[in-house]
Amino acid sequence: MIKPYGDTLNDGKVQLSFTLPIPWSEAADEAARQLVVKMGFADVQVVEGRAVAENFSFFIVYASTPQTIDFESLAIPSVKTHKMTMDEIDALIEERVGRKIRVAGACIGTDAHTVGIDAILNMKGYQGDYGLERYKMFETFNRGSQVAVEDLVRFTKEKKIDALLASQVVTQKGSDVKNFTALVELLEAESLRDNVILCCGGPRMTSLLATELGYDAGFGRGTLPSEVAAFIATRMVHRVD
Amino acid sequence: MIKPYGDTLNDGKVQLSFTLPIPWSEAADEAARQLVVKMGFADVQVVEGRAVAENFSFFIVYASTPQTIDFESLAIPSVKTHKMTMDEIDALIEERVGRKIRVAGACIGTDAHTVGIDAILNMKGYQGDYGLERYKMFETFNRGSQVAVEDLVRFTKEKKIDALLASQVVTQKGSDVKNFTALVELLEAESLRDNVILCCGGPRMTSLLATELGYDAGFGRGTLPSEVAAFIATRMVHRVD
Amino acid sequence: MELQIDRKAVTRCRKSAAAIADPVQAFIERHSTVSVERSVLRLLGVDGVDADGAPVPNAIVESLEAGELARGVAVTFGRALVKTGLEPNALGERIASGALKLAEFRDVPKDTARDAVTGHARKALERLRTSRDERHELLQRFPQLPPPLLYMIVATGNIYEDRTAAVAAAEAGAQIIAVIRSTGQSLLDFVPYGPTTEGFGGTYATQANFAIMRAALDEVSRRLGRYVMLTNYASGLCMPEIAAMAALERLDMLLNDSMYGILFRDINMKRTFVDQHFSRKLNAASGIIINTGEDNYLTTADAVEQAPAVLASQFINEELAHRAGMPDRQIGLGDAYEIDPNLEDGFLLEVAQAQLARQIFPNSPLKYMPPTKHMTGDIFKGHLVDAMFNLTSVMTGQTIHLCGILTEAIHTPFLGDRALSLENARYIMKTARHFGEDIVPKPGGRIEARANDVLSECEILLERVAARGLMQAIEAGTFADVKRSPDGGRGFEGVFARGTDYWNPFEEMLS
Amino acid sequence: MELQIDRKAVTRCRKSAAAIADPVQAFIERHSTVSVERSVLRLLGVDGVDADGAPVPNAIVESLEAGELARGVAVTFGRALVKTGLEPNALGERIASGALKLAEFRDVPKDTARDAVTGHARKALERLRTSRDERHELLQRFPQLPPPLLYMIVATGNIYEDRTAAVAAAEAGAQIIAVIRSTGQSLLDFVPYGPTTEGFGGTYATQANFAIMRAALDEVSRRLGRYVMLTNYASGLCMPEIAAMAALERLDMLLNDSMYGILFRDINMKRTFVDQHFSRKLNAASGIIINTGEDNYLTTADAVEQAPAVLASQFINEELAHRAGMPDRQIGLGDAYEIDPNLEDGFLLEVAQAQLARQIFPNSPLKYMPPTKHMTGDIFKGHLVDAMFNLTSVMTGQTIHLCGILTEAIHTPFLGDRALSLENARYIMKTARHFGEDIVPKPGGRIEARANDVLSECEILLERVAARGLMQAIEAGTFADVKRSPDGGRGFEGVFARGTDYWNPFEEMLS
Ligand code: B12
Ligand code: B12
Ligand SMILES: Cc1ncc(COP(=O)(O)O)c(C=O)c1O
Ligand SMILES: Cc1ncc(COP(=O)(O)O)c(C=O)c1O
Repeated sequence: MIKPYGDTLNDGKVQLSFTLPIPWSEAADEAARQLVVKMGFADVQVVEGRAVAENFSFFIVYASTPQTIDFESLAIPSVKTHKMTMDEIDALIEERVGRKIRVAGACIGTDAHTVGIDAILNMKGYQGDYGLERYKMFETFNRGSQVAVEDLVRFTKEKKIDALLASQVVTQKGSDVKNFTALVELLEAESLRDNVILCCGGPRMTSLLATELGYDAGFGRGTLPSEVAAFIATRMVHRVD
Repeated sequence: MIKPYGDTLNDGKVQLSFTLPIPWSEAADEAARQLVVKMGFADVQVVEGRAVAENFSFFIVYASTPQTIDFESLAIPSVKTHKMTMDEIDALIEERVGRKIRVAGACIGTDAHTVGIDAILNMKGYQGDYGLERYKMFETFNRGSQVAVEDLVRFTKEKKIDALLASQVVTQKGSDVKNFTALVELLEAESLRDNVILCCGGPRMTSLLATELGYDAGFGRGTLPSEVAAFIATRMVHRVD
Repeated sequence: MELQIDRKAVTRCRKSAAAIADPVQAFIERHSTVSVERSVLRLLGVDGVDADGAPVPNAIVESLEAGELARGVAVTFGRALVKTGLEPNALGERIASGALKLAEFRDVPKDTARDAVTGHARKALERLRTSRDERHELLQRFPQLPPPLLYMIVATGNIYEDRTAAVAAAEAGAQIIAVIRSTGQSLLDFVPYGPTTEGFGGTYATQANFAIMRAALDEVSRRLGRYVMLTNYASGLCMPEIAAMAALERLDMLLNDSMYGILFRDINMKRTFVDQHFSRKLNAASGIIINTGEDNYLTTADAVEQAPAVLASQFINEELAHRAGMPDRQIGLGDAYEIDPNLEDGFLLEVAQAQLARQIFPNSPLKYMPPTKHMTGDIFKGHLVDAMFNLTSVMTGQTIHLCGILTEAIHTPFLGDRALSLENARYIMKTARHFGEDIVPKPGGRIEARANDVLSECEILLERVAARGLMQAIEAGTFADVKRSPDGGRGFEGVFARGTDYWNPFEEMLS
Repeated sequence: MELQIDRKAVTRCRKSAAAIADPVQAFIERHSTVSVERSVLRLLGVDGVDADGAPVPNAIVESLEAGELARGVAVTFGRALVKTGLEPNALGERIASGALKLAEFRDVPKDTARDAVTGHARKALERLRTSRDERHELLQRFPQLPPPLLYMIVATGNIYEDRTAAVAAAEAGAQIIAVIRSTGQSLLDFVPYGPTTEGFGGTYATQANFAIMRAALDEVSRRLGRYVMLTNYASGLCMPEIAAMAALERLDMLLNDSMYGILFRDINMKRTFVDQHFSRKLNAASGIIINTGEDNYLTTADAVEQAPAVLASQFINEELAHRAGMPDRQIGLGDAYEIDPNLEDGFLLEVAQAQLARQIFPNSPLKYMPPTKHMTGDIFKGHLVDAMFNLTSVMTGQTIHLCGILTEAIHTPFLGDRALSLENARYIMKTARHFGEDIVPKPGGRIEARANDVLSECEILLERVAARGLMQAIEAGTFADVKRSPDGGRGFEGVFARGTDYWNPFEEMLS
């Protein structure tokens, strides 16, 4: 069982900051303190409180949380367990799948942030790690931005896509979850879900969330193309076997 | 009832950061997320997670708190309600008390941080606001740093002090509360408590905490000398009446 | 701070920019667009939406036959004004509802129609000028703090929440408020109508929203004793219409670029060139400062490599703005602090680029954009990168300073984030207020060398573009690695050749 | 970066510093202190505590009669060595336990005693030199990153928690680890013994604690492939003893100032002058870099006003260190970034002051302290002030860089706070790595003018002190507004005049 660590094991120290919609006063500081006490923290110190506008005050607080987490027994799916190089991945596909894997990617819904999915797909890659286009054993289709879920599913069917990559960068008001869900549902409705390895990604994505949404894997901030490639290749080998 | 304000009334948005004593991994991010969920937050986003040492990871999180606080009905004692100038305060004392008020101040215990209490007492004052020594109607005794509680109480008795000011800047391991408590208890034991207006101060002090500790008033960060002077003068007038 | 730069190269760049502009300008003068015509109607006083929610100006322009459109909407509309005796707005509504058809009034003589329109056009220009004078007067009464002017964005999607956020930002020190538009509005071929409360990643630019925000900022300006400016976007398919609306509602600045829509929104280049020209004529008249979009080169590709393209675009934007009658003081050229924070000496490169622009365009108010691309969830690090941006800005005397926000990579800004951002800018700009004045870059040092490299690469780039022609150069992917064909992209169908009897009262009056 | 400063004024300042040092040095040579004598014993190998927990060196020195003390402890102790045939440590224990009395051995001839002591003293110096060579070799094998060397404090009060924190800080990029001492240790007239786990606002400086930390840092140095330095405080009543212990345990630096204890801890000035001299002789021999404490002038009074006093103190510290045989490369002169962040152009003043020191003391490793006084609970603002400090440091080529911590006003640093602090320093120092090299302060500009003002005020101050005498000047409150009398303050009773036959083997060997 672990707790946040300030300067001593298990002291539970956490830093918080927030704005309250009230003018600043000494009483506002106290309100901030009591609010953090209500959140369940102990030893609450409002170290900064000040007006940031006539009717808004900003606070910085240090406090101790009594909560703990059992890190050892957390079962967290990870898709990045073993590192593989481009050559290893190509070799694996060549040997075990025996043909190119067909991958399609797109930034779905109204989202136009293609830099992330491009980082995974484009030749150039990301942080010195080549993109899927560079691999001998992937045939990639980058569908670009603002792709409607319907169009992507149609494309998947037409081109007999093996692995489908959907990206969402805008997360405001849960738009990412909405679009990802729409994609899975449509794939299911078209009985295509089991035909594809389905991956999603974006700066707020986690493997756990992806699984919950019905995806095979999810990739978050800092993902390298080779991690995605390794996942697809390994899954594909499983399928073939 | 109010809640933290991110960009919409009552969205409850709070920023947190903390360190966990585990090496960084995707699973560590998830542990951080679950821990914040356990703290009672909703919509938890671990926006940053990284190794800061081999066995320690640092996290930045945004989340929504469901907690609210009833600001209107919070009864918070404030000692700074009405602003008065030096001349007004001197005039008030002259008229209503009719003699100089005798004030003693010290940084108690082993604490040697005198800048704060000096700011209140010294001629020069703080941020353009003159210190108590500059007032016609205060006679001040600055006892300096690392003053033992016993010495301060003895001095209070000897010099017939009207108002006693104790400062604590070091707060590590609750040393401030310990020293402040020792002072009140000794004053009570010596039956001097009711003879003095008893004030405490320091960067972490709040009026509420001071009241809980048995002080007449407590002054926190950014206190101006005139605020303390006004409080002492007003209290003294009450006593005399 | 003063760099020794190759002044002759600057002159040669300006020559190339003029050579680039010539054929574009010739094209512009022979064409108009549906959006230009809609702006003419809007300026005359036509507003409102029809039963389907389509704006009246759209309905009217769409009701014109192709042949008629080539003459411009003004005369045709003028005929109806004469015949019906209605005010433009009332007339517009009738046309939109189908109660009247423009074709009915063909027999009114052209000159009578022109006179009728000219009367209303004069009134419109009067309103523009009043609005400009009012701004001038307010700036006298409530002087702004000296530049860099702190520019802050609001982006809740709901104009009323935006108002709260904008007022709070002004109280916290912001001097310019930008209401970020709802995503995709630049691709709409009409301007939404009325106050709006549901935008996505931003709030629709509508005339009503402009008015709501302007009123709130006027109130806070009075209260704070300093004029708080308002800005929005005259970009996309409705560029000139938004310029018209902004002029009427006394916005102070507008995002307005001669090539942004082409490169970054796949809007047809002919449409864009014609639209930017008319919108800038309006901006010139209304005293609105334009902000160009060079920052986009830096956010979408490597910032170190793109520096010459940024400078080239600044030269082109300047030249095209001059041709629309804009004085330097209204040409806010764009730049951004987007070099990878982990690059050794990246700060020196940023200083070089910012100072270079300052010296080449000494009378233009430069618009300096904050780091965005390399911001991450690490708000503490992000705050520092913003600080170095703030330092560069005050050192090199930038004018319009978009405040960087520590949560850039996380969410559209919270109210508290804006306050921290403004605090950052104020602190750095005060503690280092005269630092730029107090230092000289070492002759031949890294900063000076970088500035001259960027300048000479820009010169080569502009020469190449001048030789090819701008449209052909864009087609060949010279800018931002993006290729666009002259007749491709959105909105091409709305471009038309002017007939010999084409008439646009505002163009005439503003020449 | 290079300021045009009045080089002749610098020469005159050094002359004044020499004139100031002369009478002080004469005094030093005629006196010794109990702490000096205890360090002699410690170096000879005496360690441990008696039944009451008092350190053996204290017990021995206290057992000497006044007359005997005037000769120095060495000969007396040597007599007992000869007679008992014991090793110094065993002998010390017997004396402390009362089993043996020094008075018993008066009949051993002086020369025999001296010879016995000299043998052990040679071994001690051998150990110092081995330790110095070992450092040298480790620095070759595991080279440090280039300066500014990132210096990080740990301060939990528990040496084992400190160790965790120190290792984590090293992994996060720290190059020097300072273990902050428990509050008040400087006023103890003995050095606590053994590993300690209960300090207050810091951890006791004990030889065992030094060893524990050194071992942990050696391990991490090997792992990271770069040598991580260790530092502590040779200040207060046990200055020379700590220098001895530090030398034995291969610390790399020590806080060690010629006047700090007098002004800021009310330690007797005579005691301090004598102690600092012997401690610095040891430091010189063991290759330890001293860090002086000029930052204290800035934290306790107005930083803008105190700049000349800081410079004056640097000159005095330099001169006195030279007289103890220290080469420039071991004299880490102090300075700090403590100007009010809300002062306009405060950054320019800081740059001026830091660069001035850099040019006046080109071969000394400057120690640059972060903002502390003006740090508040606003960690976001504090992080920015630290960034400007980091920038100043890398621009002006400071050597020992104490990393500022965003939670300075809140608590002794958390592990995560240190990581953010190091990240701040690394980011700024990389993005602006060669900025200082690439700029020239404008001749006669604000920065240069400030530097010359500080220099000329310092010159006046030093002249005044030289005229009066340093002790008299301190008595008159010339430094830090603090008045101290020559025979007042703590530890005066431990100062004594040397007899004609005074002998200190180390002094002799280190001359
Ligand atoms: C560049 C940028 C833009 C560019 C986009 C250009 C382009 N062609 O992509 C432009 C200027 C056009 C733009 C526009 C807008 N943007 Co924008 N933009 C950014 C910015 C600065 C950087 C994003 C980026 O490129 N990151 C770098 C890439 C490499 O990282 P990544 O996307 O996380 O991808 C990695 C992983 O997540 C993963 N990954 C991502 N997808 C996938 C998919 C799969 C299958 C896999 C396996 C992996 C994977 O792999 C990648 C490599 O590691 C961010 C702020 C920031 N610093 O993050 C704002 C940001 C994303 N934008 C934002 C907004 C609101 C907008 C606008 C709505 C603003 C407006 N009103 O105009 C518009 C919306 C346009 C639209 N319709 O989507 C917000 C989103 C807020 C939110 N959380 O919802 C942000 C966070 C800025 C902010 N604070 O307001 N933007
Ligand atoms: C200057 C300073 C010192 C100086 C003090 C010089 C002096 N003569 O005071 C020196 C260098 C000696 C010092 C030493 C130490 N310090 Co110190 N120091 C600071 C520092 C940088 C500034 C404090 C200050 O002067 N603030 C300015 C004054 C004006 O503010 P203030 O004290 O809050 O006072 C205002 C109000 O609180 C109020 N007030 C205060 N008292 C009273 C009393 C009354 C009656 C009233 C009405 C009002 C009032 O009015 C004042 C004006 O508004 C702080 C960090 C920081 N930035 O806060 C650390 C800090 C306080 N120090 C700290 C520590 C740990 C130490 C040492 C233990 C370190 C060590 N191991 O050596 C020693 C301890 C010495 C001791 N025995 O106390 C910690 C305390 C941690 C904690 N929360 O417990 C801090 C926070 C730094 C840190 N992050 O580690 N320190
Ligand atoms: C000139 C210009 N117009 C408009 C925008 C806004 O984007 P959109 O086209 O989505 O309105 C930008 C964004 O950077 C811009 O630079
Ligand atoms: C030279 C020197 N010694 C020691 C200290 C530490 O303080 P103390 O005297 O409490 O050990 C400092 C603190 O700044 C210092 O500068």
